[in-house]
Amino acid sequence: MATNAAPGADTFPKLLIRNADIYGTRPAMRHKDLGIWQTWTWKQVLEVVRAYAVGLHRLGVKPGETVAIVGGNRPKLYWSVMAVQMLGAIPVPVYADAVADELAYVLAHADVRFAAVEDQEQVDKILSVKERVPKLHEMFYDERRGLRDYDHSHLRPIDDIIVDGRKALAEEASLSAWLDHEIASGKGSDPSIILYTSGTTGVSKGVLLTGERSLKAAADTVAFDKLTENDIALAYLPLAWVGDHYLNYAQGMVSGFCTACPENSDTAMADLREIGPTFYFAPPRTLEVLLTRVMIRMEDAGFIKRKLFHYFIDVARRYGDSILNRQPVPLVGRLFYGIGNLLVYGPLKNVLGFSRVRVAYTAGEAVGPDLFNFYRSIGLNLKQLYGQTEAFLYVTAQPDGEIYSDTVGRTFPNVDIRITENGEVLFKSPGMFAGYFKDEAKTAEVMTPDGYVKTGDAGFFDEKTGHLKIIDRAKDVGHLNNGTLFPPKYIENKLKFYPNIREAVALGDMRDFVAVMLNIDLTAVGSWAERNNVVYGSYQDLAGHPLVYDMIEQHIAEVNHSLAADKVMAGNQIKRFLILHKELDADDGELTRTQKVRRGFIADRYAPLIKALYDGSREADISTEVTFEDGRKGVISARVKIRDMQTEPVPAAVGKAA
Amino acid sequence: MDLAYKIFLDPFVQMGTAPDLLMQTLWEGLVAGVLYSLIALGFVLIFKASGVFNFAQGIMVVFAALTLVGLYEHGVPAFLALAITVGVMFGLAFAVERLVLRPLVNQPEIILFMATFGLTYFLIGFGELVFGGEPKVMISDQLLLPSGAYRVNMFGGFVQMQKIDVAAAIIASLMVAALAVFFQKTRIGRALRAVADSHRAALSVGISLEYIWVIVWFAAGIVALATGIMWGARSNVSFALEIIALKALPVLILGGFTSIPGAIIGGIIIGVGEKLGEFYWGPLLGSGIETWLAYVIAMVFLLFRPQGLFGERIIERI
Amino acid sequence: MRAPTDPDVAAGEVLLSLENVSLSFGGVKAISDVSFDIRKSEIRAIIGPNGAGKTSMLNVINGFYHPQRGRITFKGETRAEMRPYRAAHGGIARTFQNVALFRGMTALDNIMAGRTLKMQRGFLWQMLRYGPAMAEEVEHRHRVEEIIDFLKIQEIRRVPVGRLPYGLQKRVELGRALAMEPELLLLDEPMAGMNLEEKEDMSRFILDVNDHYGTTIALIEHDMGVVMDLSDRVVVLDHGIKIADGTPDEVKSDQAVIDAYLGVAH
Amino acid sequence: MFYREVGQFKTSYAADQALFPILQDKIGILLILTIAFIVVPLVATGFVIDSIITPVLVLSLAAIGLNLLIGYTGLLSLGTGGFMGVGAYACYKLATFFSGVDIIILVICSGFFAAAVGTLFGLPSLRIKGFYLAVATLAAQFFLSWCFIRIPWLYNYNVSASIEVPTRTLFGIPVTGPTATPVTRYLIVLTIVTVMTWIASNLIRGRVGRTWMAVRDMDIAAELIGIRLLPTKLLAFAVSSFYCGVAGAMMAFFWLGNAESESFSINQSFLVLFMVIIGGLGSLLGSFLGAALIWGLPIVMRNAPVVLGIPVTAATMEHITSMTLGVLIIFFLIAEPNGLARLWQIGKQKLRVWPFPY
Repeated sequence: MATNAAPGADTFPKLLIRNADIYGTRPAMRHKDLGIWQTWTWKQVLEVVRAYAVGLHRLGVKPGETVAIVGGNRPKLYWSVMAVQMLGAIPVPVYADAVADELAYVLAHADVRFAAVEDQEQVDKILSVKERVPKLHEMFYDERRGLRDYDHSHLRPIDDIIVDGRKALAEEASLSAWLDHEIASGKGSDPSIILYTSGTTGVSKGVLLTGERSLKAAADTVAFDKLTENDIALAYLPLAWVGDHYLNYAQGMVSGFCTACPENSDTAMADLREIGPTFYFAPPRTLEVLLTRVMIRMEDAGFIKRKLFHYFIDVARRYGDSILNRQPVPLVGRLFYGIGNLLVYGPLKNVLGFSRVRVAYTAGEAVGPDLFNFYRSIGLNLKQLYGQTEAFLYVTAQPDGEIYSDTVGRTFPNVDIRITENGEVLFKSPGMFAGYFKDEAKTAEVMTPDGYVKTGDAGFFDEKTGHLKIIDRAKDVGHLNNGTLFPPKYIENKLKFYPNIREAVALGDMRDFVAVMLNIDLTAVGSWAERNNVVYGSYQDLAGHPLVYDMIEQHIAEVNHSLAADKVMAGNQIKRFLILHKELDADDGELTRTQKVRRGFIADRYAPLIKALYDGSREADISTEVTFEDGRKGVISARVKIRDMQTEPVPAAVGKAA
Repeated sequence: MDLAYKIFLDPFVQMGTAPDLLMQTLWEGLVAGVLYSLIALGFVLIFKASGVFNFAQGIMVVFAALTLVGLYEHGVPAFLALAITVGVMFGLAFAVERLVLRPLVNQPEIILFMATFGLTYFLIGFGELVFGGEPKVMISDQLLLPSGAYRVNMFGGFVQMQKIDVAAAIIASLMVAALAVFFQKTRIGRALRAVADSHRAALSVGISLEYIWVIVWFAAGIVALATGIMWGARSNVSFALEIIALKALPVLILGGFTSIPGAIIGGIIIGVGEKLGEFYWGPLLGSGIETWLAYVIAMVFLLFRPQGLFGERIIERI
Repeated sequence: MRAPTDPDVAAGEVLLSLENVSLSFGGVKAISDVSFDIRKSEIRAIIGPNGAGKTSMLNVINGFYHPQRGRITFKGETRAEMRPYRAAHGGIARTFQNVALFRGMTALDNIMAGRTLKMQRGFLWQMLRYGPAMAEEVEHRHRVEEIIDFLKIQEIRRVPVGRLPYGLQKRVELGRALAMEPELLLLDEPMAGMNLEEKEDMSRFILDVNDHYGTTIALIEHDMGVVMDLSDRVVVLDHGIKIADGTPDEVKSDQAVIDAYLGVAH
Repeated sequence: MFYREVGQFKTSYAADQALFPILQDKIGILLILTIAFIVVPLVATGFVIDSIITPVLVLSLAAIGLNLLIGYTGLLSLGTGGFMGVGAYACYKLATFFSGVDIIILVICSGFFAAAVGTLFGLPSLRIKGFYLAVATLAAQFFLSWCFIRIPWLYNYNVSASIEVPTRTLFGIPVTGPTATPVTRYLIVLTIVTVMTWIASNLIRGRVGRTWMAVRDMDIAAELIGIRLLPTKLLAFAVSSFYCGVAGAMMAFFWLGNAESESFSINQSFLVLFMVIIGGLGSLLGSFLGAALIWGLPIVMRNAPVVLGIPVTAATMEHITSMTLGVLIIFFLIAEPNGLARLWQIGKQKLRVWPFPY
């Protein structure tokens, strides 16, 4: 496509200028604000960002300096990224929901002098840890409310900076020229952004990316999915997450499509429905929650409607995917699917806001086949990709028409993948990171001498599809005492595919058998409880309820069955399980910001329970400290029941890792 | 000048010069007033107890009378017919409570008001379907109601009083007395007052609203029957009587929706005022002004005393 | 919204003052001979036990009740009594103890209704809802949306207020009052019947209003904690008589006040 | 189910506040209008137009008028018939005096007379509310119908004591009187009703409507946000009566062709009131639905036996009709006190969230 081969545009600022030329009057950004979709064209964005950049310059932002960006998906924060890059400085996005600790760590580690933040909440948070961030000199904020009485000696509204910049540009012509020169002199090899990974283990690392590589990577995917300036995406995932920066920011810049920001997190769903994106990304968890909601709401529907729904969903299961993949489908199938599309799928996609979605991706976790197939069957072109912050997202992805729920797709164009004998996946990609910020040691650790990056994931290429399959984190793959290969995540995922099970932690490495600790899904189980008039006061009550245990027991029995079917996995059947008394929570460090389980941490946090699981006791006491959203801490303690499971006979042969 | 004379002087001159005519007019006004009062009474009973503005009251009057006469025409002895009619009115009260009030409980007033419209239409259709639409003659004699007239000499002339009217006046006052007793003395009566004050209060002292409503509507039915007989005896029984229901509305405004004495006095004021107006001022405007005079009286009155004769002043609080 | 006026500059200047106001209903004295003033940009609390005549006080200020004796001076204009709509014209807005929203209308329309006084376009334009009328409608919608954003009630914009939970209704009502861009905002127990969290939110909003728009606020509140945190000055009524007037701390330590509150549960 | 709202986002308040913000609704209304303006005249017989469609349109307009008063401003009025009458007679007199002036203009003008009278009788609304006000408006009703009978001047001293509509032409085509075809009269009525409905919707969505509804929902609060009650209520009376007046005039000129005082009696008031209540308070759509139902039902009733070949005397049929009407009114009130409009709303909402139940 014409748009990817951006001649000379090897940095984001240059690209922005190009876009203002080519797509001048097309919408670059929309934001649901004050009840309507405020819109900015590429020209307008360029103008604002230039003014902003000049304003920042006058405040003393220098090339090579780092500027923190803290907040949700708001135009002004995206512009902050652009403006900072325009000055050759480095934006450092930070998760808006990061607790003060994490925030302090990142700001300090990235030694930022400036921070552009969303609102009073963030300002307060940063001020609360000010002494831990000595270098921090000045903050800019988007939302004025409540900040009026604050000491403004080192605090100012972003608007004012932009206005100031405009004035300056208007007054001295030289400035404009100077800015142009600044932009032109920017090199593709310069760092364009630092993204802090929410490390699955330990503290987060700052992944340093360069403009040229980022754009190359983005160009490839834009071509791969044929994204154009006519596409539109809703930016609702954390600004600081590589996904948002890549999918919305980078791809938007390259393809010139429009990025829309929701009014606020509560209205995101409604906004999605209004704006009707054509490109959509959702982590499996989101899709899961959505599907659960759909099913629950349908439970309340009238008898006939419910029957109708389930009948046609069934029809879709049979034909939908093949139709989407343009495979031959019996005429009657097409006919029924057509009716279903009129009566169910179409309306359903409409209420979910998917009607116009052309390309949808999910990644970050394994997706349940049911979940995945559901969305595909109703005609949502959902695909999987496998990626990493270090790769600037993409490593593999599924091309249209080659979709399998259990693979993460083909090696991506211009990417090179190698798999070590112990199953770890290595890659070399155009978007590859330049290194960890201020952390050569770590960088060296993950790089092979010949310049490949270790993903830390174990996987293998599937013979018949040629797609990559990821089974687990390489270091997490362990063995039972009887030598059976034990990939915990694989088992956990099988469990989590049940709507009632929200989170699962499988144990078994260097132990005699597999045992699991579970979180039930409050929404799903809650409504189940209502329907079966099970009374409960809190998550804890519900989790401890015998009937709930029974229900979960059935699920696990099924899992065991499916495990038993697979030769390699048969040894991993679950022998004991318990339901945790509290939900695993990122604020307690049990999950990462991207909602991944922190194994090590959980292992010692719940040591008593784990011990009980293996010493055969029927129940165990546990008390855990929890952090509330406002940062206060408290302690929850409970007595957790443990159940034994029947397992099915294990086939004789015990295999080894693929 | 001339007109002013016609309006402001002439009528009073006439009154002075022919006091007997004046008395006659007053008497007729009084009798008409009594009948208005009776209908208004029906309204008040129901409005007090169930907060329903019962538009059907007028029709109930006709319906009752029609049933009575109709039954008689089908060969039922007069007093048996009367008894049966009473039964019918009870049935009606019961049905209304079951089929209209209960399903509509807690609906806004306007809705209940509308429902009584529905009731009106139904009763008209039903009555005519069963007993035929043509006007009927009230069976006054069979019910041993007096006929003929007294001639009372006074002011050198005489005033003619139909005996039936006298009877009407007497029966009306008896009925009011009876109701008064009913309200003051009987348990149900007290219950009714409780309900009128506050439904919740009524419930809290263990009175079933449904029960109360049936009673009230029945009572209103009886009042309607009596009214029907009286009115029927004066003119005759047909749905033309419907109009008198509307006559009762200004009475209510004067008297206030919830005051029984108000209904009586209001009725008489309207009745008398109307007749005087018609007789002395009517000719000026061309006759028939009694169709609206009552309302104008009421409306003017409202402007000065929005809460009616006996209603108490409402202080709005926020 | 109106350009924020700096409280410190404006402080001291009297916005509204009541002199020897007395009010009674058919012999029952609600307020007797009460005088106090409200200064520009301050938050003024009126407190007192139940039946102290607090609400009646507000009703007098915005002209819903007419005092038998006494004078009311608002923005230098002295008069024996206010008239509701004149008070509104003069820039006095008001919320009610038990929410008085237009239940049949959406949150948006309720707040838009608050702009009525600011809307000028005549009936004919209204009929066509075109040109100037539409322009005006849009302009005011924009103002209203700012308030909606300010009060964080975006999700309920289109919900008929009758269906909203109490806490939100109170917010919408505040929004409607703000839409009038009042100089003096009367809040009658803005936090009655709210849970702790809602109370915190509401206090925040009240402070923000005072701070963001520089609006002068007079509020009645039962929750002493709230009053002490929010208000600059407090006047205490008991049985329609003023028993104390001063800063929260002065009032707190005032014997008369303590006595008045003895036995009154809060 | 047929709603596909994804991607229908608004980038301006104007668009957001449009009459039909949803595309599918726009299409729907356009469809209805094309049918009304093009299909109906082509296919419908003169009888159907004259005995069903035109009456329903005229009565709908009256219902809208009354709805503005009751549904939007919360003022109960039983004087509708009277105000319609004022319109009719005013139009008749105007037509006699200004025989040269275009009849449609006269019809509209007659609305102003009705408005004036309505405003006059609206004056008590400042002091009195609810049923008291209703009764006050009854005064208007009776006084007016009395005038229609007692003041021969109003009907030009015709022996018939009724309005006898003269023949008037528009662009050479007879639009009133015996020679005017049903279709011509229908099209004129349709046009007027469409325009006036549009205007009504503009009013109620704007400042005026909000002040009305504010007064309806809580007059005290309304007063304290600076709404002056009397002018607001009187405006409501004026506009309402204007609509009723025009409806009355159209009734006489484009529908009945001749009208006596009976056409504007108290019963007419009640009929329109039913239409408003059954249709739905505070809904323009409801006014149409209500009119269609209340007017259509008896016709259906009357013709049913004929169609089914059941021998019933006209009189009996009348009685049965009246009974059923009564029963149906009660039934509808019980089934959906908020009227047909609400039913429609619920249905639409269901379609919008389909397949979800809410």
